[in-house]
Amino acid sequence: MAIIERPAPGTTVPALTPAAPAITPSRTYGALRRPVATTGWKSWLFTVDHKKLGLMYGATALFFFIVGGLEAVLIRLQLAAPDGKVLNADLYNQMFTMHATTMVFLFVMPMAAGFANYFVPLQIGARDVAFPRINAFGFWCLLAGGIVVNLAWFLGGAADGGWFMYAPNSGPVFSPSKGVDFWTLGLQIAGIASLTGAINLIVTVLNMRAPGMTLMKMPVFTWMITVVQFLLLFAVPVITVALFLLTFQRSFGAQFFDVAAGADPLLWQHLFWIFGHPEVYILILPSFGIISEVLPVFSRKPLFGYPFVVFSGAAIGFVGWGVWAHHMFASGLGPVSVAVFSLATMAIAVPTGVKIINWTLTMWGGKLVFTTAMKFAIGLVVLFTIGGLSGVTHSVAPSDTQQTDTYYIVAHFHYVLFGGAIFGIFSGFYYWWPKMFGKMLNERLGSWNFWLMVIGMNMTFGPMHILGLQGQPRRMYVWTEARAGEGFFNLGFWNLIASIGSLILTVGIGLFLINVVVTARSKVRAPLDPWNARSLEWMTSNPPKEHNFDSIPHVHHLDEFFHRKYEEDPTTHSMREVASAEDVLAELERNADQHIHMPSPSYWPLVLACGMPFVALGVIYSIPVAIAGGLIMLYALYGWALEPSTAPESDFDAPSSNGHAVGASHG
Amino acid sequence: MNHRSSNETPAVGRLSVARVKARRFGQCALVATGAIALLGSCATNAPQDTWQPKGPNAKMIDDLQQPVFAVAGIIGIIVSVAVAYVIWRYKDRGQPIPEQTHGKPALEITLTVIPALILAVVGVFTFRVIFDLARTDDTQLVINVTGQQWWWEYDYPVQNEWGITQPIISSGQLVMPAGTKVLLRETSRDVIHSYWIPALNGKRDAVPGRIHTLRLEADEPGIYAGQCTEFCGLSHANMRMEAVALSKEDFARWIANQQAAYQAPAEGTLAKEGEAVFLNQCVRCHQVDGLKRPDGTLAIAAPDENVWSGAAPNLTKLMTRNTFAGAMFDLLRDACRDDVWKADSAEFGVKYLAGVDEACLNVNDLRAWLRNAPEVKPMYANPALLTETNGKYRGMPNLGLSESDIDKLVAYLLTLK
Amino acid sequence: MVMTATQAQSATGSVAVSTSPLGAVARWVTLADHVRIGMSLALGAALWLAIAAVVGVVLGVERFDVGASVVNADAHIQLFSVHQFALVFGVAAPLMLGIALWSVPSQLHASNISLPRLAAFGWWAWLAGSITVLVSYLGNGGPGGGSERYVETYLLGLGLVMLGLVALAISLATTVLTRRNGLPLSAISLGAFSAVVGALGMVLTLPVAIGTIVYLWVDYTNARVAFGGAGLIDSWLGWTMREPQTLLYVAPALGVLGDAAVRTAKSRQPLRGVMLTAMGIAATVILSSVTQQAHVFTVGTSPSETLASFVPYALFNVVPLLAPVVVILLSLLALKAGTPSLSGAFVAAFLGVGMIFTGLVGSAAMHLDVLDLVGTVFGEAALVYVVYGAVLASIGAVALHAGAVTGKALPDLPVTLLALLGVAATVLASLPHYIAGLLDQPRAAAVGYDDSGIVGIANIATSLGHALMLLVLIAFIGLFVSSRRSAAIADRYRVEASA
Amino acid sequence: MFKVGSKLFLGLTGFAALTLVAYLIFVERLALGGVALSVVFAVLVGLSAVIIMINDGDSEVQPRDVSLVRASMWPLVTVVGFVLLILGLVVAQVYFIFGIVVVLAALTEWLVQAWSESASDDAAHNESARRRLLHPIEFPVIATLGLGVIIFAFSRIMLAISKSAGAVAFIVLSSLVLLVGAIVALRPALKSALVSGICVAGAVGIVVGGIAGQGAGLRTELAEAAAEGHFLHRECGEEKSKYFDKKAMKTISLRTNPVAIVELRGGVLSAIMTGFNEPQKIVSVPRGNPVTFIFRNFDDAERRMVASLGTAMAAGAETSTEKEGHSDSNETCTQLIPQGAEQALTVTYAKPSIAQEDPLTLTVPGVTGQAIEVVVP
Repeated sequence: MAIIERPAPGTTVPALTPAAPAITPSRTYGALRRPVATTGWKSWLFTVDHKKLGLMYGATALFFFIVGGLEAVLIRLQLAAPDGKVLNADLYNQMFTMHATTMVFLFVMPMAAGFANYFVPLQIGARDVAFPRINAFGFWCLLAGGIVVNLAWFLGGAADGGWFMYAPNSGPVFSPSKGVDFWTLGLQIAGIASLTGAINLIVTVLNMRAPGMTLMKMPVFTWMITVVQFLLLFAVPVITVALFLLTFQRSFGAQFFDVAAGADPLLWQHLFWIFGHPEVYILILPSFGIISEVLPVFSRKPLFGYPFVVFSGAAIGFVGWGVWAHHMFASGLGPVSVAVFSLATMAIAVPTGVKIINWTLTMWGGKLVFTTAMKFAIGLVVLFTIGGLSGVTHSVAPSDTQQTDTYYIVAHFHYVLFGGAIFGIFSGFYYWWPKMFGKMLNERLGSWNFWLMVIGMNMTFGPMHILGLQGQPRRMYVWTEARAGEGFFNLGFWNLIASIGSLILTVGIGLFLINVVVTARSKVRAPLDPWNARSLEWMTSNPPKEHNFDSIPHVHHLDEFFHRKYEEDPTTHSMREVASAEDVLAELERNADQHIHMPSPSYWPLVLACGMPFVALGVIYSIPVAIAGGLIMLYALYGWALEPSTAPESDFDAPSSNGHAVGASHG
Repeated sequence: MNHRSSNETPAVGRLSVARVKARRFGQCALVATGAIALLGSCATNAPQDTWQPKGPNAKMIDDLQQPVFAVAGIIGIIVSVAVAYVIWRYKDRGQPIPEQTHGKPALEITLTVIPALILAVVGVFTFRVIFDLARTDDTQLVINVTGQQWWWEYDYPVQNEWGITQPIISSGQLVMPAGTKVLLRETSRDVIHSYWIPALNGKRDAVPGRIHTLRLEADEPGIYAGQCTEFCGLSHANMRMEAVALSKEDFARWIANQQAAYQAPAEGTLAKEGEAVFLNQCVRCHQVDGLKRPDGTLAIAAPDENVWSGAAPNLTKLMTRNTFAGAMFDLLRDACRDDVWKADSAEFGVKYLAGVDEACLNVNDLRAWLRNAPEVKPMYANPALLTETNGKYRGMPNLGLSESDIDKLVAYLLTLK
Repeated sequence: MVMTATQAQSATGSVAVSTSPLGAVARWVTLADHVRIGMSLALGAALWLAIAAVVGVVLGVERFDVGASVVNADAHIQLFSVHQFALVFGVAAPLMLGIALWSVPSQLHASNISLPRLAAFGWWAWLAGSITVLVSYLGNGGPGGGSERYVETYLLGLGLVMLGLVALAISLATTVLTRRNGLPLSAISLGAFSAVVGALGMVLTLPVAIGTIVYLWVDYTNARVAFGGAGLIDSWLGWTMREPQTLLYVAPALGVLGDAAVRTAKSRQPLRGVMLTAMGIAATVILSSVTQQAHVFTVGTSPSETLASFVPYALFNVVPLLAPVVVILLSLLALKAGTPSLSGAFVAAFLGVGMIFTGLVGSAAMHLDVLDLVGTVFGEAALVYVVYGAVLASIGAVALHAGAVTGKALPDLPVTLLALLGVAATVLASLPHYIAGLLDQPRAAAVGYDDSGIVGIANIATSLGHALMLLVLIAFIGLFVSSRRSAAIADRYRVEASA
Repeated sequence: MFKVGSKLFLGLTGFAALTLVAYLIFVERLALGGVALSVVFAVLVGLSAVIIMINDGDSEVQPRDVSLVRASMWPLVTVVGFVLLILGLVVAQVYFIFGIVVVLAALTEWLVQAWSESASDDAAHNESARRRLLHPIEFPVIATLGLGVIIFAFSRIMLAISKSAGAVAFIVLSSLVLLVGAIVALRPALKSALVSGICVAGAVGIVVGGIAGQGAGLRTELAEAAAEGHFLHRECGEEKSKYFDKKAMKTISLRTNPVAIVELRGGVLSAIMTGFNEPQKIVSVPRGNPVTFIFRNFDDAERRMVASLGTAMAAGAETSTEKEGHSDSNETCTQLIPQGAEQALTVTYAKPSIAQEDPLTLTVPGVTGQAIEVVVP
């Protein structure tokens, strides 16, 4: 990694007086000198700072959350009444495809990546991730991938084969619009983001923990993120291969899924679900991590059974690989496969159950403070339990052949992903907002936000259990009165309730956005330790300085920060406060490190990522464009590889006369 | 719960009162945990209800899923209550910061083992049902089922024991004898579809290039609704099917009628003119077995030249079916339809075998379909957009028939029974 | 601006200073300094001059006797064509550009030319192009060739030659315009000035020719539907190889004479501005030769008709004469004003410009309708006068600048003698054809005329002239090489050059 | 304001204008000459403006003496590119494309070199700037070219030598690579010149071998198979090629879920189908659908299965026969397979059985009286 030395703020370092030759570096390298802006758009565009990248991940994800949410609302409006006329068949198919794609690949995954990026280095006491430029590259890939996938809306229609994109329906004959091409290529690009991010975070966690922080003293959030990164590391290549094959089938006449040429369409399903099922845990585990941080803080108790939670997370990670075919119980795998995967699926319910038990027991005997973050965390525990239990009913394969591809499944995974993943993410928003922005989200609005979301979510997805059990299949652009059943409480009624619920949910999420705006305009600064928190990320300023910690703390406890603030009375075993958060921080600042090495910004991640959409568009429309994009990428790749590992002073014009501006911007 | 369902072998039988209650409880308990407290109004007799088995295969599934749902519901309630209790009990009322306990391994192991044991029990029963449902060695009747966008084709291979001496081909409605172990050999001509008659069995995907089997058996004569459940493109929502169970005698009658020779309409009738229109327009794709051209040669449809899947529904005995266009529309008008659907099992066979006559014909939908098929059912039939399929349709194109042609065609189609 | 040792070394023009043969090759293929480029061009031109002279000899012999033929009669048209190409694009243009590039920096006190790599590109392009053209002739190409593929090769090779010349001319013009070290344009040496005039003329006219070549090539690759084929190449591109366009190529010769006169007379150049203006006007007028028309003066039936015929004739044939006339007269004036001590350089330059003048006069005469010379061998003679005159002037230029450029001066007497011999060769190679032209011997043909009497003798005389020119060339190269080996350092020229 | 040079150029411009006017009046309008003179006039106007603007070049500050131009091979390479262009225009397009690539590459290198050399006054620094800009292009391009040549040459070697020799060559070569790698790894102090020398020698060896291989041509069986068209999997008549791999099953996935498994056992042909408890003599297959039969030969002779596609097939589209079958005949077949082997055959029947004059059958040549009837409803 390119590392330049920058003076720490507060320390007096003599002004940089390089005995430089009479060179004007900006002339030397022209546009190729390294970027150094610390403010303005350039400081974001070329940054390699994990916190800035984390925020950019978050902002991007939030944008796509809104996009995906609007798609969902359109779907519900179409299905509110029989023979809906809001969307036509084609548009509806695009809508549900893109809703799932957006929510999975462009909201939950990047949002988790955002949290991970921001908080994993902080939680392990590191100053940045292991590969800052790769980190930046990952973000730009995600953005490029998201743009490519959604570009199809404007260029002849989005992908319309469902997010599972089963072959051969996704082939060129059955999906003749370009939407699927944009989808496959966009997701391949976004997949690069996941893969690079995974490698980066794994190396960061394994190598860059603060002294004293053994693996079993690592915060659970970091643990869960680590498990997720391993899942990503193995899952993403699988889907990438599948997408690659599909791209070749569509754009270059390959026959991987062409039955007449001897192919088996089930190959796609296996590839997709070998990725797809671990993907479920990729989506949910970060939220498990978040509430495993939130629940102890607001229960004023450590996480109950920390090793159990950690190992159950790891166990989920392992067993998650052996259950993919439970998505294919109806595909005709043969009884032996079905039986094996049925059992494996039941097995994975056990570690999941362990987590719920531990969260409940964490709260048991605690001193519960019902902040919005805590409300969302408790909401997750309950709602995810429902989703998990309906999941167990699916593990019974014969039963699954009745309920799969009905609304019962839709209800199940929305309880898991909305009630689980999204509630965890919202819990994270409210919990970490003061850390990220130095301002607290409004708790009053937060409460409204929570309750509207809980009500809306249950109204939307609760009735879907009934719809599914009563035999309404999913992915239908219309449902017909003829099969809705009799009586007042027929499927029409429940469809209407679900649609109304989706609107309530929309209002709830809208309140969050309003809350963000209100908070941003408020002038009130958050206190240093608003929640009486327990882990390392709170042992720095709000928001953290560019170099995170003035001095790297030595870790002795799982909840290091808490134990620096509180001591146990040896006789009564009660906790008493011995230091305030400000005291702890001041202590760190007193021992500030003299020389802090921070990575230099770089153009190459952005340039490299920018080449990819051109390759994608080129594959779709014209190969020369792809070649041009490839050349851009090749150039960026080598430019990156050949970029001096240590940015020499001559590489950029000093940002200010005394060279202090870089380090002092956050001071 | 477990013990009760495990004692019952999956067999044909009427629902006992106790089992009805158990099922209601399981279903509603789950819904209750979904925060919807409308306990009494869950079941509304939807035609595709997955909880109302009408045959032994579906019943096997049902017997398995009821206890599972019940257990799941109970656990859900326990967790919810526990959380509610914790919220109420340990709310911050100014109590001191509690002791920083890190867990009780014994408790946790116990709480891990209990669900594991429950699941192990469930697993044993699941195993048995999986293998029972996969049996193919006790088949009494084989029917080939082929899915395509967006309708199902049924063909009955030659099986002399059922009087099938020449292949029968049909679509829209699967006609089968009640109380008989029927095995579907499913495949597909284009994309993956999924065959699902909830009252008779779970679903099974129809995958191109593969032959998948699905056991069906209906206890009683009747019509059982189903729907394609694997997303199969534009008109997936409109790809429905109906399984018609007839008594064995009625089924034999049906077989005989299906194999009966083609009866050309009488000269000079409107239907005869309709036959000419059919020969002119429809026979390019739709086969009517025995139909002859004016020159005396057999009219052989060549859908492979016009339709991507290479097949269009065979219309030989169209009016013996109650539906058309992939079961999207009924051939019977509403009153007549209800008459058939709601007939009790004893009368059902007679009513069904009566077929469709002019009085009962759902003329509006049929005419709309003939007028412009892609308008009433979304299909890939826009000639400008067919480059990927070498100009071949997926679905039926707009034929641009005149109203008088449609009159003639309807008259002709009414003779196909 | 302090030069470090590294920089000084890199100024010598090679990455690694190596004495191995491989190093020499590496230095040569990566050349980027004016001395090497100029000398390469001059040597290349010398090779082409040898070819031209040999062809001239063959043609003279061939035309001695209409009936007999020493070479295949089918190749005649090719031979005439290759002779013309060799004289113009093989010799005149690259020779003058090369000599100018070689000498101009020293006249401007600049260390190198501008855009040296462009000049290097020009040299390589000219070399590759002229070889391509030669190959095309060998493969029955050329403007009248029978092999379509080689005709295309000829066109494209010619285009590459012109591209190279344009590149060289751009480099030369830019050097003079931007590297004057504070000298105003009016104060630079006449050599430099004439070089920029000629270079600008080429920059402005040759692209037109390149465009025409593209046009013709398209015609050729499309079954000749656009212009109708082979015979027309000459009529579309011929102007680039005839007077007065050739005066643009040889314009630097005029400056050589001016500079040589000043140095010989050890005086200031009188009426310098007049000379500059005359060169400029002449060049500007010549630029219009892209009209591709021979402007023949015909006395019309009415005065206005006569005037309409005369004005373009005068513009394109008479006005260009201004330049050599003014230069010659003012050079003589300078001699008169100063204290001359005749040098070889002056003699060669003076005689060379005289020959050019003779050629131009011949060209002007040819376009008088009354003389009825268009289409006769008269035109060939005019071209030989101009080109050989340029060769003589180049000898003068080398003699004049050798001291400043290489530090080794050429001995005066041999140069003078060679100049005189050169004049003899030139006159012998061309004057007989003036006469034969007046006697109606047709141009570019070895048949169709009466070879009895003076015409036959005239033709064989031209053979002698070309042969003699070949000798002069060899002798001068020998002289130049031997002078480089001598130890004498031309201090005198150094001092004067920097004065 | 106006110095001599400016005056001169202004005068020239004026004269050019006059010439143009005179030409237009006296010679002809709208001719090429008029256009040319207009261009001359315009260019002179531009040049005059430049001369006036730069104050006749008589400025106080001299332009920096950039005579320190380093040697460059790019002008020559550019010209080579142009020659290739000419060659391409005259001879073959491939040279033209290559020429364009060479010209563009050379111009790029040239431009960047020129830019970098004037970037600063420190030559070393300039060189590093150039490297930073161009190495990202040069390295991959050169590496790709180099690897491409090596791979191509190696493939020529492998195609030329016999199968067993190919294996030996592969083993020897990989052992050598391993050996050299091991030596380098064990002796890190090895001179880099030596290592690169070994690599270059190896590369040159492969290239030379490749050239030799190209000269030698394909090895016998490949040449035979190519001549017999076996790369197209054509074999339905009586021909028996020893160059064919008879045990190939095309793909694994074909084994799963065939419509029927056709067995030849003891001279009896029977179809085994899921759902039917007894072997069948009639197979019902859907129309217009690619269906797969698997043929298993338990006979001790080499056998093949032939599927007759019916008369209506002959007029049908060729897409309806399996790709490896003869599209111009109305039957398709498996390869001849030995005892115990099995082969898949994928067939599409476009027309129903009733459209056929003769029954659609699956038969085995040489086994009389045995046929499976295929019914297409």
